[in-house]
Amino acid sequence: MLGLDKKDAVLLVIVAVLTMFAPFILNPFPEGSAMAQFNAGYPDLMQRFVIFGIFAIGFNILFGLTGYLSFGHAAFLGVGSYAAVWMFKLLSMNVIPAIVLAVIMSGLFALLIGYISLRRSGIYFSILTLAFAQMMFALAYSVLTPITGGETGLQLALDDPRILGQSQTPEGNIPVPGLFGFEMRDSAELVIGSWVFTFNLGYYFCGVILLLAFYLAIRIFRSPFGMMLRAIKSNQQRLNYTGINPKPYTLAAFVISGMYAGLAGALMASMDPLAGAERMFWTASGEVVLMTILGGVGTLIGPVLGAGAIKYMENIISKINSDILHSWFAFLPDGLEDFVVTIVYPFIGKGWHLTLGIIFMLVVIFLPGGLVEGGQRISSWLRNRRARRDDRRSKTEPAE
Amino acid sequence: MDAIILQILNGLDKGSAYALIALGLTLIFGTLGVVNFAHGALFMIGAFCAVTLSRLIGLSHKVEVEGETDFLGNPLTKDVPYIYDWFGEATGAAIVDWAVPLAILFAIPVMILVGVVMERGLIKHFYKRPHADQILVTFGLAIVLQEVIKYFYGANPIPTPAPSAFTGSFDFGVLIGFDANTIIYPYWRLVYFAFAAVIIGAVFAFLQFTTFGMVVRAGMADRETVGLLGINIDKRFTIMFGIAAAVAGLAGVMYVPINPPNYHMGMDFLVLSFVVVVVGGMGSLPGAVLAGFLLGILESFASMREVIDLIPGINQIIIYLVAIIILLTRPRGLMGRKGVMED
Amino acid sequence: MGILEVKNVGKRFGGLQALSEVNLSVAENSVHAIIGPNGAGKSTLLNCLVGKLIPDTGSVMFDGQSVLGRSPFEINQMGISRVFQTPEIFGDLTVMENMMIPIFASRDGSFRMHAVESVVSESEVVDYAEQMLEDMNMADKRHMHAAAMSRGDKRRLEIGMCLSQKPRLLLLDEPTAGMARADTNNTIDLLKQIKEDRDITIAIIEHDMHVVFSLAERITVLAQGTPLVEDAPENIKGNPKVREAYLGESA
Amino acid sequence: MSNNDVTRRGLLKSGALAGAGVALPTIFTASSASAFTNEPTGSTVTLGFNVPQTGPYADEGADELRAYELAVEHLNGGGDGGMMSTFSSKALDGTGILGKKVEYVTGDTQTKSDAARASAKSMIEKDGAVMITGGSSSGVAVAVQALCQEAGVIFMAGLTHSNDTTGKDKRANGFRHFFNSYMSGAALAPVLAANYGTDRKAYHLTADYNWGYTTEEAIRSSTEAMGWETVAAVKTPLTQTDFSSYIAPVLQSGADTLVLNHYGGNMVNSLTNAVQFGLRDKQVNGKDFQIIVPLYSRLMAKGAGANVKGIFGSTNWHWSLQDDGSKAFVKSFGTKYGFPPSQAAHTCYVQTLLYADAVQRAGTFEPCAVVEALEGYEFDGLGNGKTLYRAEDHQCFKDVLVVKGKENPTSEFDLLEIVEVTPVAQVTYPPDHPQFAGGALGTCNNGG
Repeated sequence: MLGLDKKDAVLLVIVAVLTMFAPFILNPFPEGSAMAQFNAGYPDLMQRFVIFGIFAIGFNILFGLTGYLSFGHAAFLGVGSYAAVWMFKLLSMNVIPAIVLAVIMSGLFALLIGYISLRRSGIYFSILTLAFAQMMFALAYSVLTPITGGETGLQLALDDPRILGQSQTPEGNIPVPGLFGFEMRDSAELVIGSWVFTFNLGYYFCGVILLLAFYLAIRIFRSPFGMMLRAIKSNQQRLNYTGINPKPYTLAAFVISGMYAGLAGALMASMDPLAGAERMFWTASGEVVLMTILGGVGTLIGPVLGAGAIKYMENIISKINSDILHSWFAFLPDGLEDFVVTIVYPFIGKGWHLTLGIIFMLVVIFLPGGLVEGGQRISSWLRNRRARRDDRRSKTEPAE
Repeated sequence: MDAIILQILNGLDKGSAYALIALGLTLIFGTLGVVNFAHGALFMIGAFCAVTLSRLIGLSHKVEVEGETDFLGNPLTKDVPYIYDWFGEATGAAIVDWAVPLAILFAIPVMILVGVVMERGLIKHFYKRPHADQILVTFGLAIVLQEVIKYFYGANPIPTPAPSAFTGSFDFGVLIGFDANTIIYPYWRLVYFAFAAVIIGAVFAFLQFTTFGMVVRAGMADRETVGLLGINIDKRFTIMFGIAAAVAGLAGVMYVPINPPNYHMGMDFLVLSFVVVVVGGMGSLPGAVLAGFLLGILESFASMREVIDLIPGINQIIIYLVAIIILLTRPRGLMGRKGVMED
Repeated sequence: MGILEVKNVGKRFGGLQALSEVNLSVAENSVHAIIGPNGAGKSTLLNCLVGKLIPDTGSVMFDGQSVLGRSPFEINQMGISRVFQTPEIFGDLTVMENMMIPIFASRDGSFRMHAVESVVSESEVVDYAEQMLEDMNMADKRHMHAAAMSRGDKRRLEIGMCLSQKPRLLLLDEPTAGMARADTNNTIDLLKQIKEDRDITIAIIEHDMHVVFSLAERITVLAQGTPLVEDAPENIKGNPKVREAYLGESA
Repeated sequence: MSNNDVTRRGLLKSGALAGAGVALPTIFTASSASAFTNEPTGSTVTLGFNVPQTGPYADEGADELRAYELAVEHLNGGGDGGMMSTFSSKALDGTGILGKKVEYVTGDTQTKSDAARASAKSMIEKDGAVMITGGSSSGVAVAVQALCQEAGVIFMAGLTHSNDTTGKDKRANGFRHFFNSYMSGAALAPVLAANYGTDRKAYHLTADYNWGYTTEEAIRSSTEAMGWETVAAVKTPLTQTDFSSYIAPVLQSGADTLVLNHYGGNMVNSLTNAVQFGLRDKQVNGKDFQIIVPLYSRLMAKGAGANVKGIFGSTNWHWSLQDDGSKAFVKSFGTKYGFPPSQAAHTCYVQTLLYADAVQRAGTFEPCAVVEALEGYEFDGLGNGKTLYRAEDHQCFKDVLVVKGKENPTSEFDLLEIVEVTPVAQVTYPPDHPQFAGGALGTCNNGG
């Protein structure tokens, strides 16, 4: 299917199903129930899942295939966001030109930074990319304020020209990003009993782009180009003596992954038209590294899972406060309730960083291949168990 | 001229903090081959050793003050440290005043213990794992450590002053023939510089002149060979980790009066200290120290008003700009060895 | 005029004159061995031929073109393949993928952005790689990770990868170093077979005299960075200069 | 699809009614269910408290959250009612807002505009919050304010001091009770002139981002207007931790006053460093060297410790104020938590009450009606004396406090003493003042 072998086609279909049915899958608990706190099926978070999924997929093309660890990849996300918001300010609120310009701009930045940084390898490459990103952050936050909006971020205003669109809506508000008349924030809802499912246009737009990005990533992974990238990670010396010039390959991978980041940045701006400099801070670059490793470096689906896991914690765990905890454990006797809440409290709400840190450590210690390895282990364990059961059965049968 | 001398002084002082942290990072990387993202957290824990000790010394009981009330109208209470009761107010106050220097004695065993536990309990299992795994697990550990500190001490900085004998500043300018007040420098920062010099000297002397140090240096050069000689290099490396933790911790203890410590001070230093280590050259101790001072001085120069007016924003990016230029002209940093961390 | 012409090559590392006035001519379709004691400069010379080092003086011509200043991948594209002392293969990739990369390299050049078509759809490359694996007797291992193979198999794969490019000159750097006798003999047989089957020039750097005398048609003896003699194998055996170089002053 | 925002909670209620017991899916669009975003249709109303819970301002965020919890308790008729009894408007009666019990959700801004917007969006989209409030920096306030405008909910800013929040980045759906850079300058200048004279040479260190710029501009123009000279203004990076290289050249410049346009960790460190350098013991131009911190907060003063003693600054509110409102608030906050509230806590508490009151007076949660009720609204009894929510820019105009670090604090909370309560007239400016130029309020947005 689509030039993919069966395994990859199945993977793509799984991702497509997960993406398209996410509003159901992420909202398993009925509204108003205590567990509704864990529902993640609201537009903003679903959008974030797929946008950071795209970001991580792109990062994985560089890091997972070539082994070059860029520690400044968030810079391209920032460039993409700024480019997109500028398009919204100057041209129109249609997301297509914004996305196109963002991808081109981030590609250009990636070309320049990659060309310089790829002169070194290993940790020296990492530090070079980190240095570029930190410089971009620092300048965007301060002296470049006229272009970037600085601390408050680049925002739309009522007096922006928007030459192909309108500066203001008839009601006197700033128009919102859209796609040929459809607004990104348009939503429809489905109510079944006490479940509410939200279908948001922006989310589905991002979801379709995620599928395209994922499909392209599969093609790259399975292409001769992808094979060369893996060969770079495996043995650059041999590749050199095999008549292959690794430089343009790594640079191409760097630019592609930079463009993925720019795409993600443009989508962020399209869902929420604001671009802030913090997007480029080193912790943001570190976050995508963590997503990729958490999910599984070099695997296709891993980075998407990692992105989802981290964003889920950031947005769901951080919102649990002591009140909610008390309501969960209200069924316990008073003393015990307080005790349980006291134990759990440091790990939720403002303690979500602590939980994140612990999970990183546990995953790296016990699942070096990330969540994907965890999944593989579980499935092989299940297979073994079934095999053993079948085994037992076949052994016992003759006795009967 | 005086402005330049002043900034060199500043740079040496900033640089001594960078150098101390980078030195510990390099010790760990050079001996164990581990990229330790939790090193900043060790610096932070050192600082909180000082906070903890000053709180322990200052442990108080409440005494009501006659005739005054607090903001809710209840009788006003005053904290009186137990130490006043035991040693009298004068001696007690002196001990409280000297809490930070005293914390050095407290921090050394604590930090060595923290370091050894960390190495035996966690890092040991990561010697053969890829650097990316090491980075992630130590980064996770750094987050956990700082969140634990935050849980107990809050997010706000905690003022922990130097002994009052060291308040104020020393007028260098007068000493070398400038006008008064042109080149002044705080006493405690001079103490910090001297302290850093002593620690750096001690580490180098230790590695240079003791048999222990010789074995460790040999191990840094070629771990397998030393292993073949039948020397228990692992145990020595554990001790080395403890020492590196102690160096970071002491850097933290003494830093406390310069800037009030908070739980994220380690992360603030983390990226910078990695830049320092890499600019110096991965695995090179002299390189780390040299790069620390070099970047400290350059950062100070870049913060001069005249320089900022000339190139706006240069103070924001100088460290990274220098790092890029050095890495492009000297592929392995200032003093790096070939083949280290290049794969 | 040989296919490889080395003229007056000299290379200095600080105070050490590693090579001086090296002249060497490798005739087309011959097997030429370069031997010499440890530290004679064999590896330095080899590195000068493949672009890893640039000599301070002299010239290196391959098929009438200078290789100096070119990168290893460019020199490979000119038709020189190198086999390393310890097998250099792509350990994380499968055997099949290992075999396909050099084939892609000779078909598409040093860089091509073929990022969308799938590897498996490149049937000519796939078929050829299959064929090469058959030839190298390792078709059954095609899905194995290369790193998981035995050293002998890795060596065989590496040679196969080089041959798949149909190089005009195959450089072998002590291909049997550290091998057991049986593996060594297998390698000798393999190389003999290759020589029989193809039009190929082989230059081999070797320590093991058994290998050298089994294969070489011409031998250059290198000592202290400079060629001592160049002659046919039967003449080298009895040469006193060679004896002296190998056994040192004590002889 | 309809052109509408998601309105979860409102929809749920009506949906649950319509679909009770019905297994068949029913598709609703928001417009058919509610007139504006997240219209509360049940017996409760949800407010969103978006404060920094991680990062350097976490302690300030924690204090804001305490104030919000207290406000909710009072609105629902719990506790001693706090400022509800001193508030000039008597619309609130302790039965929630418009009879609906007040519930709240909390989120973490991380002091990053992205994270803050994500958190606010989840409150709007998932939890059905009808009003968002909180924050501890202007970057976050401006970002979340713009989001609320777009989504059609009310934003009641927390601690945000930059002129831009109600200047070039003002929004119709956003309201600020906190004072701003201009007011700090206007309030401080006369006090500085009275204490330090009108012939001073000032050296500014300014945090290199928007808030720093507006604060520097405000302090410069108001001090220069009374005769001070600005010798130099140097921008310092946000991420700077050691300010020695910025402090050291100050004396050489011939300046006799150092103005630290820094907040949070920057301010704690720069002040500590400046005192370390012994600047305050020096004499320049025959005058004692002085340091000024335009924006003070108790939490920062705590971080800088003894270094704040005797240093002038301004603040929005302080717990030692003796008016009835302040006393009532300090009493109920202190009784509940054991220590006095910070200015951040105060402004957040007041904002919540003001919102609730406006809804009560408007008789609806509809944002445009609430905006109308707040615009030009005059009130008293909330701690800062008579206060006006100006219609033109949604900024509160009230008295500003000039404070000084206390020489002999009696507790760890007693760090500042009030030097002067600058009357509101002195800090009022026209809406088109150049420091607030650019941007437009726009029109209120009801969303749905």
